[in-house]
Amino acid sequence: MLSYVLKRLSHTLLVIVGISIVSFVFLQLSGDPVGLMLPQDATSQQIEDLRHKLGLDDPVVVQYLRFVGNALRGDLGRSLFSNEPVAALILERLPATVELAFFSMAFALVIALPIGIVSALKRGTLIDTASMVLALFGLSMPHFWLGIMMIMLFSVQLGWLPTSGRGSFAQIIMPAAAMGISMVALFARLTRSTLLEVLGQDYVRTARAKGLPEYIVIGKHALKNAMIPLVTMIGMEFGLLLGGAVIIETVFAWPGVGRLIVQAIMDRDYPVVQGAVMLLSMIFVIVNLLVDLAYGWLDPDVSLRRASK
Amino acid sequence: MEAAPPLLEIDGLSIDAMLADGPVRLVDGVTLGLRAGEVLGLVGESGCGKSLLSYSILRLLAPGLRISGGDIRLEGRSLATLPERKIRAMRGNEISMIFQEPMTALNPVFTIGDQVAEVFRTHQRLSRPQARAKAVEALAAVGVPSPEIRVGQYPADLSGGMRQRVMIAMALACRPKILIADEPTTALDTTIQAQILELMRGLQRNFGTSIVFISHDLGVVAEVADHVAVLYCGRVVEEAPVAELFRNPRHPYTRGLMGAVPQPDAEDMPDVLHEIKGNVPRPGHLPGGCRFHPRCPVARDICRISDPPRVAVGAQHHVACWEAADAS
Amino acid sequence: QEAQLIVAQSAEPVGLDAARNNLQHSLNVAFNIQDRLFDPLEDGGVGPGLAESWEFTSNTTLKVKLREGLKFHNGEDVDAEAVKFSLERLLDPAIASPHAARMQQITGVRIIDPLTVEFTTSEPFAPILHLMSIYLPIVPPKATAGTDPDTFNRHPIGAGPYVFEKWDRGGDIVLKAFDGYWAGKPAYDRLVFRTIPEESARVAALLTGEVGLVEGISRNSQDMIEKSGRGSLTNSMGIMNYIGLNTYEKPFDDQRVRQALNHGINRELINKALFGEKAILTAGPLSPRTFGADLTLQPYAYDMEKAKALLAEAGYPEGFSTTLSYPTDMVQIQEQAQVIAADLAKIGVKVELRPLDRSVMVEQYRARKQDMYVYWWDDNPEPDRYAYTLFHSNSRDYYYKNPETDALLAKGRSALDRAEREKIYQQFDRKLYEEAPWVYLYVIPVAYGVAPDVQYEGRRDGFLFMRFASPKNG
Amino acid sequence: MQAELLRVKNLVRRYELRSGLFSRQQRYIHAVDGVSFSLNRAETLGIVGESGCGKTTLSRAMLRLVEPDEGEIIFRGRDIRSLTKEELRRERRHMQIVFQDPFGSFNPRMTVRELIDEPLSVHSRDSAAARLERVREVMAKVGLDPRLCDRHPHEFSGGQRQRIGIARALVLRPELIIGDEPVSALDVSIRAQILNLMKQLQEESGASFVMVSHDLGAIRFICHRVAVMYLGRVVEEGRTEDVFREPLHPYTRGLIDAVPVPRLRPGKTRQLLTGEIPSPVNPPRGCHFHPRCPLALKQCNSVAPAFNEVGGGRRVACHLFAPTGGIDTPAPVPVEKAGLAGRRPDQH
Amino acid sequence: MSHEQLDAADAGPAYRRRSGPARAWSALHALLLQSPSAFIGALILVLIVFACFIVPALLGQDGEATDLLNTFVPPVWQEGGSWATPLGTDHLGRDTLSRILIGGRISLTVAFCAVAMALSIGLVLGTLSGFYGGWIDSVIMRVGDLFLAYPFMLLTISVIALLGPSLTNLIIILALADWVTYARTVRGSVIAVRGKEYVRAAEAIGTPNRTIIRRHILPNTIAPILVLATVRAANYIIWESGLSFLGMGVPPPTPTWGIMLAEGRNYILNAWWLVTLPGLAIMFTILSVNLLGDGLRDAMDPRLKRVGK
Ligand SMILES: Nc1ncnc2c1ncn2[C@@H]1O[C@H](COP(=O)(O)OP(=O)(O)OP(=O)(O)O)[C@@H](O)[C@H]1O
Ligand SMILES: Nc1ncnc2c1ncn2[C@@H]1O[C@H](COP(=O)(O)OP(=O)(O)OP(=O)(O)O)[C@@H](O)[C@H]1O
Ligand SMILES: [Mg+2]
Ligand SMILES: [Mg+2]
Ligand code: NI
Repeated sequence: MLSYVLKRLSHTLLVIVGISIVSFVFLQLSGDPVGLMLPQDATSQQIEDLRHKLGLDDPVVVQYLRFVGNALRGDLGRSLFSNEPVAALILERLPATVELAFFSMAFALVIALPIGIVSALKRGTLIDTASMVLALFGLSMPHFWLGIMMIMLFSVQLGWLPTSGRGSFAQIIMPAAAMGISMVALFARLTRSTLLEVLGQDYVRTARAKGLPEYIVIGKHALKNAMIPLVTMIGMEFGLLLGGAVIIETVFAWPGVGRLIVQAIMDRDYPVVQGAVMLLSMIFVIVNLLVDLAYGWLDPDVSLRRASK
Repeated sequence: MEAAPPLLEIDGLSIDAMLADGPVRLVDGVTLGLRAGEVLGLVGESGCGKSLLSYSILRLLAPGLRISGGDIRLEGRSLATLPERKIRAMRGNEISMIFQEPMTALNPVFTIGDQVAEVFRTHQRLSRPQARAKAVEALAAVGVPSPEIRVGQYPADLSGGMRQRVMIAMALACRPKILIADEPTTALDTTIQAQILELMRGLQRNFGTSIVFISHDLGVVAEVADHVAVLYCGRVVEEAPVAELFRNPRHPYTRGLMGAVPQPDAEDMPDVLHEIKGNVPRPGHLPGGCRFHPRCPVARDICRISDPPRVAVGAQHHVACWEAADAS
Repeated sequence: QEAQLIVAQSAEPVGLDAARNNLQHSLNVAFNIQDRLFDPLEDGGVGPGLAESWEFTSNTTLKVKLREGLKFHNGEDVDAEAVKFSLERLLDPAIASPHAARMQQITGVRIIDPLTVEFTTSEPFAPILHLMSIYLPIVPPKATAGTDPDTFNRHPIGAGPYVFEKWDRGGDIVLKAFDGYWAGKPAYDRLVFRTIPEESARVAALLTGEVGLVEGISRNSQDMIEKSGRGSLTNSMGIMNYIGLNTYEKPFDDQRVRQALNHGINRELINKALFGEKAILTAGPLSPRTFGADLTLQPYAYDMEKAKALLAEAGYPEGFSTTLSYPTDMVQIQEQAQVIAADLAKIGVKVELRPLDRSVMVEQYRARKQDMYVYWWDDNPEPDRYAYTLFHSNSRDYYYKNPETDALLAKGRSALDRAEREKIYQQFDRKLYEEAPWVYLYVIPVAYGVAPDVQYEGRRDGFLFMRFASPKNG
Repeated sequence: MQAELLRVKNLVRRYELRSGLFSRQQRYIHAVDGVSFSLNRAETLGIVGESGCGKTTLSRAMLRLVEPDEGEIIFRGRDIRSLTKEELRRERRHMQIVFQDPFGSFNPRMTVRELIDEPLSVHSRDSAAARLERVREVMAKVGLDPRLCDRHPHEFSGGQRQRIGIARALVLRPELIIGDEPVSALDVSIRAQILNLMKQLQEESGASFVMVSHDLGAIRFICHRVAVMYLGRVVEEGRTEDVFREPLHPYTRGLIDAVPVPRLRPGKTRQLLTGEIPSPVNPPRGCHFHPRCPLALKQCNSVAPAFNEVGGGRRVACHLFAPTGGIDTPAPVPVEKAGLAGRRPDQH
Repeated sequence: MSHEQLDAADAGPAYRRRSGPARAWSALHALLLQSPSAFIGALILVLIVFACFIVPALLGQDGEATDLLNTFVPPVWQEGGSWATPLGTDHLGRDTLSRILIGGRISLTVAFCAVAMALSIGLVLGTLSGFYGGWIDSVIMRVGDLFLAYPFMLLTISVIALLGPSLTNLIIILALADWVTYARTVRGSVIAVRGKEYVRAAEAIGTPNRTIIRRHILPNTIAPILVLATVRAANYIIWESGLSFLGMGVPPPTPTWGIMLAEGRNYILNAWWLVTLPGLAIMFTILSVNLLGDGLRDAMDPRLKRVGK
C-alpha cells in the first residue's frame, strides 16, 4: 500500500511539473501583458522599462526556472496588475470555490442517489424512464441559462432567494443547484448502471439467501459496492468543479477562483494564471489521490486489484 | 414403501422465462421429494435448470423468471404462496443455500465475520458481539483454521476452499432443516473438492441435515447422495436411490452419461468413449415428443411424437422413457 | 437606523488607490474615498474640491488655495504639504502611476503657505485643471509614505466623503460615511460596492431591491427597468463609438474610400433599432457634447449611391474585402459590428468580422495589424484628453498622421483662453470631418439603474460620486 | 525422421509481483519452476495438476506465447528461445494451440471460414480458392458441415466451437498441437465426443499432442505419457498406465484418490489430502508438497528432491524414491508394499 | 447431415447471416426491440439533422440577414407575428427559425467534428497505450493525466485567448480537452480485448501485430467508444453554449444555439422566444442523443440483456 501511495505521489509530482510547464508555455505563447498594464497612451520607452522591470526580457527558460524556484518556496509571484502575492489572491477566494463545489456536489448527490437507486430497482418501468429523462433535462440545460432562469423565477418573480453574492446560506442555494443539476444525470445514471450490475452479482443473491431484509441487501451489500465507481466519478467532478465554475460564478457573482483566473487570462496576468492553474491542478490531483485512498475503505481488495491490473 | 411424507416436496414445478417474444419454459413439471436426513442429488448438464430449481425453492428467481405451475411444500406448507416476509424469515434459517462460485458469492467489501454474523443478527436478533462470537464458532465448526483471525479478513484474503467453507458456515449458522448446495465443489480443485465432500457428508451424519446436492458430475453426486434425480432439459428423466441407479440405469441418457466419462481409476480404458451424439438443445428450441429423442440411440417413432410418462420401474425408481414405460 | 446604499458594478476594482488605477470600476470606488483638489464639472470646467479657490498667476503657473481645517480619514491635516507629496508621489516611477504620463507638463510644485501651493508647467497647458480634477488624488503623507504601496492600494486613505472599511475580494467593498468631509457628511452612512458580472443578475438585483444602484445596463435592460416600475434610470453617460481605419494602407489611404464608408452606414436606423433613438450621431471626431465640437457639422448622410460613386471614383467600383476587428468585452459593439458589416456589404465592401479578446485587440491594434476596428472613448467634456491621445503623432501614429492636425492639437493644449481654444478644436473637428480617418458613429447612452428609494443623478463621465446620492422620501 | 520432436529443459517462468508494503525485494510467482520433459513424434503427453500449478503457463511458455525466463525449448532441433520474433512467427505454423474456452477464443465478429482461414492467410501463399478448399476439408474432418462456414461462432454450440478450435489448429498440418484444457468447459455429454475426435485425429495425423488438464479421466483416455505438476514443478512422469495404476509420488496418489467414488463401490481405501494448496508466491521450502504429505520425511522441509528416474521411463521427485538415498531414504518400493495405502492423515 | 448441424441450421431467422442494408435495417429493428427509447432518440436526431442540414438549403437562408426595421417580431401565433418569420425575429431583426436551423447545423457540426477529432486522437493513442503497454503506455497516460488535471475551462480560455475564437479553434479545443476520456476508454477496452483468448489465439497462429490490432482489437473496442461518443457529443453542445456565453465560442454573425441563448438572455422578459426556442432545440437534441447513447449502452451491455444467455 505504501509503495502504491508513493508511486501515486510520484505520478502526481510528474503531472504537476508537466502542468507547470504547459501553463508556462501557454501563457508565453499567448502574448505580452505589458501593453495591457500601461494606459493607451504609453510610450514605447515606458513599455520597455516595464518589461525589464518584470523580467519579461529574460530568456524563457530563466523565467520558468525562476518561477519554479520561487514556487518551491511558496512564492507564486505577484500579480502584474494589482501587484499582490498570487498565493494570497487565490487562497482568499479558494474557500468560496470549495464551498460552492461542496454544496453543488451535495445537491447533486442528494437528488441523484435516490433517482439512481429507484430507477435501478424499478428497471424498465415508467418510473425508471421518467426519472432518467428528468435527470437528462438537467444535463441539457446550459449552466448560465439555468442560472438566469432561476434568478428570474426565484428572485425576481417569487422573491424567495437573493439574486447573487456570497454570505448567507440562502445565497448558495441557487448557484449550488444550478451547478448540481447538470451532475444529477451523470450520477443518477452511474448509480443506476453500477447498481444494476451489482444487483446481478452473486453476493447479492447470497445476501438474499441469508434472509436479509431487502433494505439491508440494497442499502448495505449492494450500495457499498456500487459506491466504488461513483466515488471515482465524484473525485473527477469535484476537480472539474473547482476550475470550471466560471460561468456559475459569473452569473451569481460568486467570488470564487474561476472568475479570478478568467480575468487574469484576459489580462495576461501570467503569475496569477500560472499560480492558479498549479494550485487547482494540485488540488485536483490530491482530491483524486484521496479518492483512491478512499477505495481502501470501500474496497479492501484494492491494492491487490491494482497490482494485477 | 413411501414412509414418512417428504420434508420438502416439489410438485410439478414449472418455471418460465418471460422473454420479449413470449414465455419460454425452462423447468417443466419437475416432481421431487426430499426426506428428512436424506441427501438428494440432482445431476444434469449445464443449462438443464438445476440452479433455477434450487432458486425457486427460496423464491430467489431473477426478475424475468417466474414459477408458472406446480408447488413447493415444506412440511406440507406451500412456499410458493407464502408472503415475502415469511419466506425471508425462512431463508438462511430453515432452508439455506450454498452457491457454485465461492469467489463471487461473498461480498468483497465486508469481512468474513461480518457476513457470517449477519445471519445471527437477522434471524436470532443477537447483539453485535454475540453474533461475532457465534460466527467464530460457526467457522470453527466447518474446519476453518484459526477462525478468530479469519473473521477479520476479507474474502479476497481467502482461498477458494476456505471461502466455500465460509459459505457453508453461513448456511449452517441457524441449523437449517434443509441445505441446498448448488454445485458447491465445481469451482474447486479436486483435492479440495474431496475435502468439502467429506465435510458435507459429516454434516449429514452429525446433524441430520437434509441436503439437496446439485452437480453436473454424476461421480460427485454418487459420492454424497442417497437418492439421485437426473435432469435433462428442465425435466427429471430418471430418479432412483443411488445404488439402484448405478446398478440399473434405465434411461438411455443416464446410461450415456455414465459411459461418457472416462474413469481414471478404471481397470482399463476403452479405445473409444461412449458418446452421446448431438448437442443439448437450447430452451425454447426443444424438439417435440421426448426431449432426448434426437440424441437417443434407441429412439422410436413414438419418441418423436409423444412425451413419455413417468413410470415406476423399481422401489423409488422412476423413469420417463417410452422404452421403460413399455417394459413395465 | 443606518442608511445603506449598495452599488452593483459589472467588474471588480483592481485596486482602490486612485493614483494607481486607471479603470473606471476602480476609480468609481476610489473617488469616494480619495478627494481631489477640484471637482470635474459636466461642461469640462472644474468646481472647488479640497481647493477653495485657484488662479493662473501666469501662463505657466497655477496657484491653489486649500480649504481650512480639513482632515484626512486618519486625522492628518489636508495641507499644502499633502498636495505636494501627492503630486510627487504620482510622478514617482516607483509607484508606476498610469496617470503620470498625463501630468508630464507639470514641472514644479511649491508650498507658499500651509494652505497654498503653486504649480508650474513647462508650457501653457490648458487641460491641467481638468486632469487634476480626475487624476490627482490627495493623500495623507505620513500614512501613505509609511505604508507599502500595495497595502495602501487595498486599504486606501483619503479625505473623500467615505472611509474605507473592508474589502472581501470577489465580494463586497464596504465604506462608511466620513463626518469631516468638506461638503458635510454624505447622506448614506454605509456605501457598499458589489461586483455582479452578469447583466441579468445585476438587473435582477435592482428589481428585487437588493441593490440601490446598478452600473452597466444595456439598452434593452433599460427598457425593462423602466417598464417594471421597480427602478428608474439616471442621466446617461456616453460611450463614443467609432470605426478606426488604417489610413496608411490601401484602400483606406484614399480619402474618398473613407468618406464612402461614412456614407455607407445607416446610423439613423441603427440608432432607432438598437438604441431606441437615444444615441447621438457624431459628425466628426469630437462628440457633440465635448467642448470644442463644431455643432454646425452634419453627420455624413446615409447615401448608398454616393458611397458607391465615391468608391468607383477611388478605383473600387466593385468594392473590396476587408476585416473589421472589435473587442468582445462589450456586447453592444458586437451587435453594431454585425449590422455595420451588413450595411457595408450593400455598397460592395465585404467585411469579415474579427471579434477579439480585449488583450489581443490591444496587441493587434498596437502592432498596426488591423484594417478597420471598432473602439470607443468616453464622451468626455475635455477634448484634449482623447483627441491628443488618438490623433497627435507624438502620442500615437498607429493608423493616422497629419502635421496639420498635430499643429492644431498642440495649439489647443496651450490656449488658455476658452473662446480661442474652442475655435481651435472646431477647426480640428472640421478638418477631420473632411479627412475622415474614422468612420464616425454615435455616442451611445449608458445609463445607471436606480432603485425607487434612491435619489441619484448620473454624470456624463460615468464616475460614481456617491456623495450626491441620498435616500428618497426620507 | 528422428523420434524426438520437442525437448523442454529446465523451463522457468516467473511472474513479477508488485512489491509489498515494506519489502524492498522483488517478489515472484514461480509459475513454472524448472520443468523438463521430452515429447516424441506422434506421441501424446498429458500434463495434470490442480489449479494454479502452472499448466497454462507451461503450455504457453512452450510456444513462447509467454516468454520463458530460463531454459531451452528444442523444437524440431532448434531452440525456440533463440529465434527472432519474425522467425518465431514463421515457426508458429508447426505448432498450434487449442484453448480451453470455446466461447472466448474466437473473435465474435469473424465467420468460421475467416477463423479457420486465418492461419492459412498468415502462413501460406495459396490462393483464396485453394485455402477455402482446405478450410472445407478440415471442417469436414472435425465433423462440421462445411456449408456452415459463413456463420459466426456464436451460432454454434460449445462442442461445435471446440471443433472449430481444433480445425483451426489442424489447418496448417502442424507437428505439435497443444491443448490447454480443451474439454473442461464442455458438458459431460459433449466431452466424450471431443475426446474421441482428438484421439482419432492424433492417430490419423501423426502429430504430437500435449494435453493439459486437471481431468484425470480425460488424460488417462488420451495420453501415452503423463506428467503430474505441483506448484510449478513436475513431481512425477511416466507412461499413463503405469502412473495411474501405481502412483508413486504421494501427491499423485492423493490426486487420484480425490476422484469421487460412487457409494456403490465401498471398501476402497482412499487417502484424502489435507490442507490447502499453498500460495505459489511463497511456496514451502524443500519439497513443495511436504506440508500436505502424509509421508513427509525429515529432509522434505529443507531439501528439494531431485527428479529421478526410477526405471521404466518413470521419474519421480520425492525423497522416498531417491536412488541412492541418505540414511533414512527407503529404496524405491512399490507403494502398496510401503504400507502407504489406507493410512489415515491423523495417524501421521 | 448430423443432428447438431441441423440444430444450427434451424436456429431461426435471427441467426441467419445478412448483408448490407438488410443487416443495418435489422440492427435498427433489433435496437427498436431492445431499447425503444434509443429508437426514439435516433428518430428525433434524424429529424433534427434533416431540419438543420436540408431545410435551410431549401429555403436559401443563412440566418445572418439583419432587418432593423423588423426587430422583436413575435412568433406567428402571437399578436403581431408574421408568417414571413414564423418564430419571430431578434433584436437585429434576424429570423429566429432560420437561425435555429443554421445554428443547429453549426452546433451539430461542432459536436460531430470535435467528437471525430477527439475520438481519432483517443483511438490511436489509447490503442497504442493499451496494446503495447510499457513506456509508451506510461508516457501517454501521464500526458493524459496532465490534460485531466489541467482545468478544462482554463485550457479552453487560454487557447481561445491565444488563437482567437473561431469554429475550427473551438473544435480543436474541445477535442484537445477531451481526447483523454476516449484514450482511457479505448485503452481500457483494448487491454480487456487484448487479454481475450482470441487475441492469444491470433498470436499463437503467428498473426502480425498490425493485423491483430486491425482485425481483432479495433472492431471489438469500437462499440463502447461509440456509446461514449454520443454522450460526449451532447456535452459539447452545452460546452459550446457556455463558451459563447463567455464570448469565446464561434464568432458572430454565424449563429449557434449557444450564441442565441447567450444573446437572447438579455431579452428574457420582453422577447421570450429568443432564448426559449433555441433552449428547446438544445434540450431536444441532447435528450435524443442521450437516449440513443443510453439505449446503445443497454443494448450492447450483455449484463443488462433481458435474455440470460
Ligand atoms: N434470468 C434468466 N432469464 C432467462 N433465462 C434464464 C435466466 N436464468 C437462467 N436462464 C436459462 O435457464 C436455463 C436453466 O438455467 P440454470 O441456471 O438453472 O441451469 P443449470 O442447470 O444450473 O446450469 P449450470 O450447470 O450451467 O449452472 C438455462 O438455459 C438458462 O439460459
Ligand atoms: N499474467 C500473470 N501475472 C501474474 N501471475 C500469473 C499470471 N498468469 C498466471 N499467474 C500465476 O501463475 C500461477 C500459474 O498459473 P497458470 O495459469 O499457469 O496455472 P494453471 O495450472 O493453468 O491453473 P488453472 O488450472 O487455474 O488454469 C498461478 O498462481 C497464477 O496466479
Ligand atoms: Mg447452475
Ligand atoms: Mg490454466
Ligand atoms: Ni443427421
